[in-house]
Amino acid sequence: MPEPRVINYRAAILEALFAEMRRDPSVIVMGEDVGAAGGVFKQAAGLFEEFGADRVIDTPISESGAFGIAVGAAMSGSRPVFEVMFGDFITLVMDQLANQAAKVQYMSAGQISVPLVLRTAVGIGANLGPQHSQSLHAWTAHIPGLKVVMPSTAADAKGLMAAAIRDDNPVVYFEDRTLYTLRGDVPEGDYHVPIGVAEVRREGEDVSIVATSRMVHVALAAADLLAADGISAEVVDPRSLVPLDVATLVASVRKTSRAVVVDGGYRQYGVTGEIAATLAEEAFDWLDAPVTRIGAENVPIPFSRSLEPLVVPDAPRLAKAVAELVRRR
Amino acid sequence: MPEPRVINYRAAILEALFAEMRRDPSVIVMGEDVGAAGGVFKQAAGLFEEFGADRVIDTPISESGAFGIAVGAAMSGSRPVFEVMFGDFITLVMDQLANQAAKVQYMSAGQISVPLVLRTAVGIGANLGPQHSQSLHAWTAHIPGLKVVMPSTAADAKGLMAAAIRDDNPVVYFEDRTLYTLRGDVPEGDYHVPIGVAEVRREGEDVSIVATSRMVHVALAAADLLAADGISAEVVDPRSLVPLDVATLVASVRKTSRAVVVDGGYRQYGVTGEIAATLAEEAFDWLDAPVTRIGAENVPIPFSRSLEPLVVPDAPRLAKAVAELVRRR
Amino acid sequence: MSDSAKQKRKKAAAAAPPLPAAEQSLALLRQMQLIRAFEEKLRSLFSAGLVPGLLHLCAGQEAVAVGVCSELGAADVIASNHRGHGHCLAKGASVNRTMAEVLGRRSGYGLGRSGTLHLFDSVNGNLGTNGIVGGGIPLAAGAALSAKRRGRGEVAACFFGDGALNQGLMFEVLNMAAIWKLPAIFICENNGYGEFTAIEDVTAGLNPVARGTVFDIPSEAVDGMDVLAVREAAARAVARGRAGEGPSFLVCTTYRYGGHHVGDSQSYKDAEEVREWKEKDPILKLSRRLEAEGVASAERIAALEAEVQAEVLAAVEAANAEALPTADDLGRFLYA
Amino acid sequence: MSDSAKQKRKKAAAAAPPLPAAEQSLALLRQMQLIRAFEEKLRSLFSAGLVPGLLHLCAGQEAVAVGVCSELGAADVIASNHRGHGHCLAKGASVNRTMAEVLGRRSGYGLGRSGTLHLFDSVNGNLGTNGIVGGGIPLAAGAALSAKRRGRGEVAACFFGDGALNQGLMFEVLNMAAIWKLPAIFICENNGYGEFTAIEDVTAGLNPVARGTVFDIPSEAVDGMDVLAVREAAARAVARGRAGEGPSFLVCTTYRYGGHHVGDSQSYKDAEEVREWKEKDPILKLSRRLEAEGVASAERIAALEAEVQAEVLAAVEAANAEALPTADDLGRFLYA
Ligand SMILES: Cc1ncc(C[n+]2csc(CCOP(=O)(O)OP(=O)(O)O)c2C)c(N)n1
Ligand SMILES: Cc1ncc(C[n+]2csc(CCOP(=O)(O)OP(=O)(O)O)c2C)c(N)n1
Ligand SMILES: [Mg+2]
Ligand SMILES: [Mg+2]
Repeated sequence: MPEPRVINYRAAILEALFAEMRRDPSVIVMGEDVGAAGGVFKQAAGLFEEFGADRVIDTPISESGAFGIAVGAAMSGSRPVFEVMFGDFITLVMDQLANQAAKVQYMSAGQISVPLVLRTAVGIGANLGPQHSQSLHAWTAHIPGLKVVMPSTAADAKGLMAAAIRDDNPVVYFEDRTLYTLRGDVPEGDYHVPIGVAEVRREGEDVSIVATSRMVHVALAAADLLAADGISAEVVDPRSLVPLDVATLVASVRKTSRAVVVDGGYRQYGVTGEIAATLAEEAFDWLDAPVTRIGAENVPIPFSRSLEPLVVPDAPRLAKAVAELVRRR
Repeated sequence: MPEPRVINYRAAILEALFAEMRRDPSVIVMGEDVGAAGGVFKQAAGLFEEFGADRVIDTPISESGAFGIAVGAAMSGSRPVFEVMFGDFITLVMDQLANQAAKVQYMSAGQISVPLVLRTAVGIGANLGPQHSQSLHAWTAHIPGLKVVMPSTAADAKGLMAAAIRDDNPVVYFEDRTLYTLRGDVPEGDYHVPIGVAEVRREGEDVSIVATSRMVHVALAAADLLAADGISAEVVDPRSLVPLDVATLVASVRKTSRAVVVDGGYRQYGVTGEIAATLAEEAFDWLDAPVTRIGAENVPIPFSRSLEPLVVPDAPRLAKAVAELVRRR
Repeated sequence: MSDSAKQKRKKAAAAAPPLPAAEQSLALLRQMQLIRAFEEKLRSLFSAGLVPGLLHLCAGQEAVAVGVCSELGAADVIASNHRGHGHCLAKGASVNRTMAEVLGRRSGYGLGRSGTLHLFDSVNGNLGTNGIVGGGIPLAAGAALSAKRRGRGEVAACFFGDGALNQGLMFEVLNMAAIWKLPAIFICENNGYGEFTAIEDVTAGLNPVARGTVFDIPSEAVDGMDVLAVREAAARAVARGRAGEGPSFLVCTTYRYGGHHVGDSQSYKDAEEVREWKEKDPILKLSRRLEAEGVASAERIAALEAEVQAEVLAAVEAANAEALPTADDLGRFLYA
Repeated sequence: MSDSAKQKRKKAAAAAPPLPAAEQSLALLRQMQLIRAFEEKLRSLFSAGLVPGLLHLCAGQEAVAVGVCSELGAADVIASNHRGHGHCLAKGASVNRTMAEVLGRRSGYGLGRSGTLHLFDSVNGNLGTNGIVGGGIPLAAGAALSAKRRGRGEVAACFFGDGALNQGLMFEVLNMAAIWKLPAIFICENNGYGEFTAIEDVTAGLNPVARGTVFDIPSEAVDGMDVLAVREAAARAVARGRAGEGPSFLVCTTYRYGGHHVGDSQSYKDAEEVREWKEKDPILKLSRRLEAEGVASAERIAALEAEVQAEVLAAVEAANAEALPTADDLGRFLYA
């Protein structure tokens, strides 16, 4: 494996994009303001300068048509990385994603693949309000034929983007804006993280915290607090929702006998349900307490500075919930 | 309560529509071919003749715009019942549904309500293939601010439609085409079923089968098979997914100590996850076996006569799965 | 359909284009005959309960598919819609594999799992029929984007009905095709109805052609009942695409003789209207010209007809001899 | 912006419309001054870190909101977009409650939970600013449908940017408004840019007005820097709507002086372009005419300006005195 070195999450994504675009001329980037502007969060900075308007394509504000074109391009020899500016706006591309992209490989019985990446930025914390803060990854995870990844670290941001681009299936890549400046060891050069492999971020004995994307960091901080309290928490990051690495998750829970699942999407009918139900089923005979779940509160995300921080768990609240579970009789 | 009498599920829905449109002139119906044609499944038959083009509005094939207009109409004094012809096509209205309709009441802090019904027909079994068979109710159940109902009987079809129309919130009403000809006792006159109240369809002692919509009938048939085998199954129909009547479901499982959740949507990250996780958590100390889940297979629904029947459980397969659970050591 | 709408639709007819060389002319005729025979056979199989699902037939509209595809090469791409057997066959699909798929047999293009609404044929550059009205439009534009990047002069065409003229998706894609000068050809098959609704009841603006010109896309009204007129218009569009001049938009006036799907009794049409359109039948029209201009005798034409009938029958027999997909096939090809 | 695009945009200016009566003229001026003052105050509060989230200001565009809303009554409805403070205030919103909402205070229109992107004001018929480009367009059309059914001659207007011209949603809604003859007024505020992208880079067709005429909707180009020109065009559109003659489409050429949001440095514009547009400032233009035609002295105008400044300051003070929403508010009003 190439040498690690410290860069941030956003730069890590970009590193993968540059590398894959250099490697494979069929890779193109499409999205609003991804061209000369370099993306509204600078998440596409420099691509236009190196690869030009032919491969880094500014689209009109026509999400469904533009993404549909990306799907058609993927069906005909291109490998588009299509950006939906805010995760909330994937509502606009769901037909092209769920009814076309996800099903073509199956419906054509393998004649036609759809090698594309749909990247979209989510993230609670910038006071952007109900239509610019929610994360609808649960919708995409529900649709057979898609893969869904949620990198939590800079290294994974790079490795999963590279893997997503090389994958011959449509991959939905949820990146968290609040992690853009998170720094971490990222291997240089060709580096990819296999899709469908979870990672134990911290080993522990008393309880497993299964946490996605940014919630991994909340969980790690909570584990620190819990350690001070004499509770040893294991933190497991699924990294991809589809395929889900059930074996790693279940092994952790069978070891600790307790589990909390924490995710940044709405709790109701969200991904915590699937994961908790799976753990409760597969680890039934090992569990000493019910699998509990924490997601975003079931309300539109308020823009308000006083309320937004209450919507998803922070480390103290998560630690408290975990501690209660561990002490449950 | 008014006198029951036997009519079918489709007629029951229509009875509610006629009654509510007569009662309240602000109720309008919109959709493709719902006018003179009476709906492609005759699910709107006669409305146009009685209420005219002013209240029964044929839309162009412009789902997102037309549904958006329905949302605007609901915000300004009308009560639209909007039809999306196939449940698969709700992909096209998700922005208007999830980002607008669901959030207006909250965002406006109660100034503006969105009293509308989105009705859509789903149903596996007519060999209509991957884009005309899936049921995406899990997506709608994930969004705070929506209510979601899934009537399984003719009486509920009427009562929940009436309740949905009178409700001041956006209600998504999933009707199953394969139940249209199902007959049952339906109270005449003004009849409504409260949204958010589950119904125990059959009492039993050994296991609870929580089943939605058409799966209720599969579960009842499975319960018959199981009874012959000496297993007493309780069948609980949530009737609405949001709000979910957790108390009734949990009470059943605490009584039987075993549960199977069965639903017609894709299993992965679908509604069975939420329900099973909730039961496993709330009935943890009562459970003698893991809560198991059955949904549609995680593939695009094949049109083929040989495969379509394998996609969702039938009574024998469900009975087998339940029996295995009951006999689990 | 209203009288004024009828008038408008009649005007679409223009001066007759010259016949191409004999071999080519006969090929056009045979292709239309084949599509007609293929679908008429399906109609009777459907009535006998032998076709799963719903069946949307294009009888009356064959000239559009054949006229356009006769100008496309193997490396060019099409995307189709729910009424797509004609498009698939005209683009070169195997009669046997298409029939097998519609009948749900394992030897079909989709392993017998997909059916009429999802006929994909990558070898012949077909991105599929589609169950979503308008769904194929961006797919073709995307293929045009790939083609443009390859720079070999390939084009991509898509077929859609007048109903898709009201999908926002269509407008979005036309706009992008125009600004990016994609080698895409947008072909609206205006048969006057979307399901049971007449186009003028749901479509504003006198002339659908304007939906292309608003984006400065060269757009024209075409007599969709005349394979030669379609072919000429397609040739212009293909030439523009190959030359890097961008997209074209063709509105072909045509008619479906049958209901929206087999089983639709068409109570929303009057019988007279159907009869009138049948007089303009594209197969009849070309046959008459071939005879009149001495290119083919009535016997030659009848022989062609017999040939395609036999081909279709053989396809049905071959399909019937094949297995249905089995439980093992349920999960195959979900992922690449 | 390219030179030819600049030329095109300059031509929009037409002969000056007559001044309305003094009181009315001053009201128009004051309303524009108020919006400008409201937003300039917000700009400085934002720089001081006192405004949560993102802030999209309309400085330069005030004439459109004010010109249109001056022709609307209390029972008429609007729907707005992300750049909507002007629309809200022009439609009669309370300065205090609007300010409070943008600053996230409990006394705001949305309990301080919604912010600038979601300003609803049912009393004044405002269906909200909107975070989704194009999102408000069908909402207004829906309100027009309700209005049509009520039959009291009410109309509904929506404001959207040139960026929304490429949303399929817009086309779908225009088509339906036309076929249903809805009393809807579609107002495109064409300020030349969508975020950092110039309109001509993403928008095919020379003239956005054609996007209305393609549906046979009476459509016109309007000088959006002249409140009187906007007012006249709006009056015609409102009259059509009230008379049951259906929708109108107005493309108002205008300009935002600032970046897409506060903090955007506008590197994609040249300074000269901004300077040129500022010379056409709608507030300055009306002020000059009022002076030139002897309707108001420079002192009177300065006094009005002082008045609105005071009103805005008072609103900020009032907002600052209010509480933020509390945990108890998190779940309120989720359902009716
Ligand atoms: C998005 C979507 N909406 C509705 C339907 C149902 N539907 C199938 S075909 C059709 C009519 C299409 O009319 P047109 O485009 O004119 O094609 P034609 O059937 O006339 O060939 C409709 C409404 C669909 N398949 N997809
Ligand atoms: C559906 C959607 N896509 C993208 C965005 C991000 N976005 C916000 S404003 C904007 C530009 C809008 O441009 P325009 O309509 O011209 O309005 P202006 O900002 O110029 O007033 C974009 C792309 C969004 N909010 N919604
Ligand atoms: Mg048609
Ligand atoms: Mg703009």
